[in-house]
Amino acid sequence: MEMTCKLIAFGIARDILGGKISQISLNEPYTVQGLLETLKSEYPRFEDLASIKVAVNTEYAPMDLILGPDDEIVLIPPVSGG
Amino acid sequence: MEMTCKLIAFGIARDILGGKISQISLNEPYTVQGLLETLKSEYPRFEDLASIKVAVNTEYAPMDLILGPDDEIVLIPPVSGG
Amino acid sequence: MDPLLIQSGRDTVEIQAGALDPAQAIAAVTSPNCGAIDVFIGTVRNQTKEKPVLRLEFEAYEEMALKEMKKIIEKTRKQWPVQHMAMVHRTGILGIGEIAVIIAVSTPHRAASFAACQYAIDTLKETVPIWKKEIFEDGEVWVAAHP
Amino acid sequence: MDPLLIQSGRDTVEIQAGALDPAQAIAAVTSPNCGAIDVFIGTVRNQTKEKPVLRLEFEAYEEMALKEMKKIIEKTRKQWPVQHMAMVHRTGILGIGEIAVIIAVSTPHRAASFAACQYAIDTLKETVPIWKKEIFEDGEVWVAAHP
Repeated sequence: MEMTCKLIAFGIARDILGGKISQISLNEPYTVQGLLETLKSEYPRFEDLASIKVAVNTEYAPMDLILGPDDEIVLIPPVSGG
Repeated sequence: MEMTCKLIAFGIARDILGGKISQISLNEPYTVQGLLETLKSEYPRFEDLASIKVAVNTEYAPMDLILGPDDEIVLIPPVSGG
Repeated sequence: MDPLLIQSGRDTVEIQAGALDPAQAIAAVTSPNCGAIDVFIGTVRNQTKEKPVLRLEFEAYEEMALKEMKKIIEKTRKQWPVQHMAMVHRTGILGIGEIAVIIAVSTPHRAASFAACQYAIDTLKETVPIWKKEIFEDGEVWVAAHP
Repeated sequence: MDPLLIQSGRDTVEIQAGALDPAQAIAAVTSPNCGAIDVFIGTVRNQTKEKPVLRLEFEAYEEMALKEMKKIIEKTRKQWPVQHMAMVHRTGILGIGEIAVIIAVSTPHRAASFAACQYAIDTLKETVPIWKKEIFEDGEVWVAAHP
């Protein structure tokens, strides 16, 4: 079964997706890893980044975390504050 | 021959000498080391200090420096700025 | 010294679009219990790898960035006897010489203030979700995005 | 980086009886060539070895102290690529929480700013002829005078 997620993106991830908020359809088991694989196949420019992480509900998420439909899912490209 | 020097003292050295400016009579060869030995024998409290240095004309002076009558001679007890 | 001895610690964590004021950060960490304050100020440089920079643009995932900054303060307090700590970051468009970040730390003695402050800025640059875009005459680049 | 690359360095070296202002020291070292400023602020602590301190009194052999402070800046510049550097020390009677010393250093990148600033304060405490007296309720002590 497919699940549609809302994705929030910052920095270069926003540029790659063409906007701060976008939708993506995931297949089971809806893991963070699955999300990243889907993203990279649909938007190959993610492959070029030094890293790409996912935050779920404002915390860095491990690759095996299962995403739910109400989670706040945010793409975190390499940070560069300071 | 004796030479009379003007001594300037700061911090605890001023307290030991009883004033910022004092006079001391030195015997030849008028070295910094000779000055310190004379001082310590006349004012034994200098023996108790963690260190005592001498500045001559605003520079730390080596022990073998020969003092002249016009030098600005300053006693430098352990510094504690900052 | 046991860092846990410091009971009355005060943390200041902010992300703001307006100009940052070092005097305010210093006032926030000044303490009668401390002999030392170290303050790190990150400013906008006019060049990167010898290429002239016109300005920077910072954006933050604010809710998470504030949480990550608080985590850094917690981790810093576990390693050094920090009394008060302030960590403020600016967002938006910054001109050359403007302040992007301030970290201020007060400690009883000076060695810890340097170590704690340096740890905090090093960690901020690794973990806090804030992004910096450099604007050049002929284009722009998200810093650190590519290897 | 070769520290000698920095040609336009500006040094601020002062000893004064009036209150010290960190904002002024920071302004003195801010530079468009630099991404980092580290500022050390030494403040008067309310205790020493757990004994309450009422106030401090600083005195300086001013002419020599200024010379020694300039030497520290020269030695710092030989080791790190310092752009601008400010070193100001207060004299007279200081109450708890007041600022006794400020050292501010600007460098292109941050690691050097911490190292240079820490070296400068460590060296100041060893070589600059300034003396501090701690005033307690029941007496007073010249700090570090005795082993």
